[in-house]
Amino acid sequence: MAPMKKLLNDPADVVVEALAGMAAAHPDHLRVDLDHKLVLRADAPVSGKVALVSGGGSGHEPLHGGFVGRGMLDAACAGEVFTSPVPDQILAATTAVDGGAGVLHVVKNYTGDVMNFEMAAELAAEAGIQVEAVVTDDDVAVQDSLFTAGRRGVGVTVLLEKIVGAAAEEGQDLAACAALARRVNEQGRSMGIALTSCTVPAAGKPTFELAEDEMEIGIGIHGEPGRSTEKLAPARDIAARLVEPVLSDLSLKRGEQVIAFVNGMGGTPLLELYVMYGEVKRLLDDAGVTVARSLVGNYITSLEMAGCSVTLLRVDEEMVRCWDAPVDTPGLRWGG
Amino acid sequence: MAPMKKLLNDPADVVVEALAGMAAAHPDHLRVDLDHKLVLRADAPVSGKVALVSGGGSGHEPLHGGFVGRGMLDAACAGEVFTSPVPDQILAATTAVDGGAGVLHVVKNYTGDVMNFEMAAELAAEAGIQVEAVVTDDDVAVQDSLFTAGRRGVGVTVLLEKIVGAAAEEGQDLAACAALARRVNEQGRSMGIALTSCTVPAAGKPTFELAEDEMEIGIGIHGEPGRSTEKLAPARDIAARLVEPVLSDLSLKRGEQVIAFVNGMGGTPLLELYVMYGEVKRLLDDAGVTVARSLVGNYITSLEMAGCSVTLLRVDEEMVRCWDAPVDTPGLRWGG
Amino acid sequence: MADLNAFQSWISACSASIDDRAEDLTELDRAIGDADHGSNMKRGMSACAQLAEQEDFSSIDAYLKKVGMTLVSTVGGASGPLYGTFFLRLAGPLAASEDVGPREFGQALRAGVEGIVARGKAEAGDKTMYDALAPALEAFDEASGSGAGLGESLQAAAQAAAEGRDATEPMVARKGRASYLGERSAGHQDPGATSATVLIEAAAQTLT
Amino acid sequence: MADLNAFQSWISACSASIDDRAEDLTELDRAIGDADHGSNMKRGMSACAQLAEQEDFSSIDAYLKKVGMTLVSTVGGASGPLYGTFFLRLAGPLAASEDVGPREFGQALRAGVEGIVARGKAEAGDKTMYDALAPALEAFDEASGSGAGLGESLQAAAQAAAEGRDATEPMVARKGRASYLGERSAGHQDPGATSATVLIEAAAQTLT
Ligand SMILES: Nc1ncnc2c1ncn2[C@@H]1O[C@H](COP(=O)(O)OP(=O)(O)O)[C@@H](O)[C@H]1O
Ligand SMILES: Nc1ncnc2c1ncn2[C@@H]1O[C@H](COP(=O)(O)OP(=O)(O)O)[C@@H](O)[C@H]1O
Ligand SMILES: [Mg+2]
Ligand SMILES: [Mg+2]
Ligand SMILES: [Mg+2]
Ligand SMILES: [Mg+2]
Repeated sequence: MAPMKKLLNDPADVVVEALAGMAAAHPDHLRVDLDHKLVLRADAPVSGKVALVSGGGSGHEPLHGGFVGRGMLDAACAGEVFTSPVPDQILAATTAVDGGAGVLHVVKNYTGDVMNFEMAAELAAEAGIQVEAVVTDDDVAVQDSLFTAGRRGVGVTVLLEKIVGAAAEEGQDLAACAALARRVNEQGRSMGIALTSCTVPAAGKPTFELAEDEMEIGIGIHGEPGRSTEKLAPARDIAARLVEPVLSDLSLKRGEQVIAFVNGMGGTPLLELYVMYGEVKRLLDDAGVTVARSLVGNYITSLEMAGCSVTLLRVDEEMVRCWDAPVDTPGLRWGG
Repeated sequence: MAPMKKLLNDPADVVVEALAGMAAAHPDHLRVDLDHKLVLRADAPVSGKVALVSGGGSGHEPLHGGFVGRGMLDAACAGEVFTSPVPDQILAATTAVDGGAGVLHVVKNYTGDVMNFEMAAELAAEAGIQVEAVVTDDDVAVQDSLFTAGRRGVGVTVLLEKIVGAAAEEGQDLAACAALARRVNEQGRSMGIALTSCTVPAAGKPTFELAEDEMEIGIGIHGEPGRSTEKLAPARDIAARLVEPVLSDLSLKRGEQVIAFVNGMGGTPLLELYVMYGEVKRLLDDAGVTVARSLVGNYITSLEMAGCSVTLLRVDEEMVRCWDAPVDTPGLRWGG
Repeated sequence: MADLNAFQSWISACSASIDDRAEDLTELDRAIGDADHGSNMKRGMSACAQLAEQEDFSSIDAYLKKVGMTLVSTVGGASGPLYGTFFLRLAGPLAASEDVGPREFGQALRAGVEGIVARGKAEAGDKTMYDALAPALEAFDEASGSGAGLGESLQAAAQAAAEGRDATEPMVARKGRASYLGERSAGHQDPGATSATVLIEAAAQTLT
Repeated sequence: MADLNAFQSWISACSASIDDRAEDLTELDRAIGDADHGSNMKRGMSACAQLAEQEDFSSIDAYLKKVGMTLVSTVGGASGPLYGTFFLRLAGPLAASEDVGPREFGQALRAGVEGIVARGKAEAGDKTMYDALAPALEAFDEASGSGAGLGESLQAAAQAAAEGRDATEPMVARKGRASYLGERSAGHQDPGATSATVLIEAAAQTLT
């Protein structure tokens, strides 16, 4: 097998080495626990504040470790690439950041993530820590029916971590944070597309095959194949394929307000993401939907996969206020 | 020819459509002039402040358009992909942002960029605008000799735009800004590596070929082939190949302070960039060089090329102060 | 009858077989999942195989509990909690045993498989590891019920697991990552059913 | 003798030839540059070819100035300012002419080539467009000096440009993007020398 086109040493060490690099790059903001593969706020636990813990497989950076910091997450648990973290890690994170006001687990809806966070929450409860979990499931590419594991958690997770992180920073309690988190998840939907596959370091070759003239519609963030393989199309057609199902699933009406989020899968240049945002904005204008805020860039990625996803979140006043609140993480940073 | 794996409509329109998308995504921060392909600070011209204008070929996003905003650039001129902007654009930008205190042109050292900015500066001078130009040439992969067009301008450009942007915001005059800019350029050096090529939309196929087990050392940011093609190597060896020539070119001594910048070329996941940063930091520790500040991410890219560059900037107090000053652009944002 | 040593051999054999099959398992997971089942199981099973060297275990159930906890802690993904729960529950009915015969093992196997169902809510035909384990349990009970010893009953179980595994190929997945594919998941054998069969086959070779 | 119409035909012919050759030029630039010379030149020359339709020009020099400014404004890269300057300077010596003969064109060509040198500082052997243009100028002067007409002198120039272009192949570049490659730039023909030859060949076909 030819070596991979990747900047790493032993593929088995990639997650730990990346965490060590993160710690070195952000000494004032972050602390890492290399044994448990955790990224922690340097000042955790913050006494009296609800703590947010998320995590999942690695390979989606900056999600989640890059969103640890004031105004967003208190800790992120890094699993192996595309593999959920294990209960020990999640329990260690939960214990490390609990400031006495309880801990909110933000879990993307994948069987593995859900079961591992569940086991950890059981253990944390036994240890006397108040834990609430919210599961994100915003991917309209997957039918939410009895015949699937339910919709996947994708782009909404980023928006939720920002918004609920701000609410926790404001001093809202665990129940209020959990309720806001569920509202964000209910009001947000996403759909993604891949132009290329990605290669998991430990596997050493692309997860799926796409012909030179094909794209995969309804892709997940783990290189799982999507809803259908189709011929490549111009950005404006792709935008329509992504925006329409999201608009209709959310039943967005004229005059409603959204946060519009065009997310890169990792291997698509920003230049193209802005082209896509232009198309998405045009479609929203046509539908009479107002963009209250927007986000364009690589925030929840699939290693070096080329492609993008579109997330729309129907917002209320509280969500916008929390979105605008200061945030100070490696991946999202604004305000004083 | 198979269609490209890119999110765009007509390749000829990619730059203008991306600019329109940027304008739509950042209405409060930016204004774009689609005729001249300029990205402008929404509040330009800022009266009494030295204005910074940069620009170059597109395809390096977020550089330069993503660095327009308070504390950094006043305007960026977008050329076609990997092609420098033309004098008309640069003149229009210079005229639009001059707040009476003069305009600093930040030019990467490529024959085309230098000549086009020179022509624009001549025209601006004729129109009575005070213009100074600083040319960045930090790429140690290229010999700075009579037998080349001189070193290329790469990673230092990002650091310079941030630092000098802060100086201008502080109220320093044109001569002081230009002097600081030249000092930054003199004290900064870079070296890059590519694992894959990239595809210019208008060309439709990869700029160069690399075998499955090869990497290109000393790459530029336009898919120009580099110094040598070599067998793929682990991250730690690649880091040494990048850091050593930079350290030696700068004659960095034990106890000296740097800003360390690991930059992604676009197609390399953040996970790997942090692995690289860990290796770079270890080499700097070994050399006794102190990292005053660091930056890790995709800031000056080559479309979807996989690879990275390392930039070291020997800093003084003023540079660190200016680095820490608030900045509010789509690509770099911190402080109040 | 199988003693602590035999159980430790079982786990060693699991680890060796999973090592051999890791690439195949990842390959199966590439088709309908995320291409990590082989590396997940390899990481977990080799950690388990080292337990016997690292620690002296006083009983079979203490050993199996540790195997379960080790899998939970090292595998991750969906299969980590599921196989972890399997071994944790397997330990329960063996609490008092130094030498395990077919009747006790049958009770343990039932507890383990029920643990997987409790955690993952899979039903027959969902195209999961349960589709190998459920027929294995049934075949085991049938064989031991008609007087077969532990080894012989496990051979019947392994045979049934393999058939169950093969039967997952045409199924449309309704649980786990493969369910995202809908109809497109048909035509591929389930990775978890494949690794489950490996574990039962290893048992048939070592617990006699 | 060439009038305004002939000069406009020249520019049309340049545009048509560059169109035909755009992919080759980009291909040459891919080897030692950044794979854009063809698209740069095509964009610029087709803008120039439309000038005659958009505007009535009163003189040859006004027309050539506009061609130069159009190239400066549309080509970008290194070749934009260089070819732009070439046409801007070409216009100077033709300020008073309605019909251009070999002597005047020789002066104009010299001014144009000197403009390229002033802007780009290239010397013979640097592997640039100058390596096609310098011999073209020399051949033109020699032919016109020994009594040849404009067309014939331009044919000599085109011949010399082509030879100069071919001679760039073994050269190691010392200017422009190709110089970054050092020794590795040898073995590839220079894209700018190639496009310069196209322009002179087009002149030979249209200015007679
Ligand atoms: N709810 C479930 N119940 C039982 N088994 C399941 C369930 N979900 C998934 N599985 C099994 O797990 C296997 C995948 O494991 P693995 O690849 O290690 O985890 P992940 O899907 O998280 O990457 C599937 O092949 C299937 O057999
Ligand atoms: N300093 C210079 N003087 C003369 N010609 C030059 C110089 N630098 C570059 N060139 C010419 O420009 C050509 C490249 O043009 P082009 O590809 O359009 O610009 P860029 O190199 O900016 O992409 C080269 O092939 C060479 O002939
Ligand atoms: Mg997985
Ligand atoms: Mg160019
Ligand atoms: Mg898997
Ligand atoms: Mg070029």
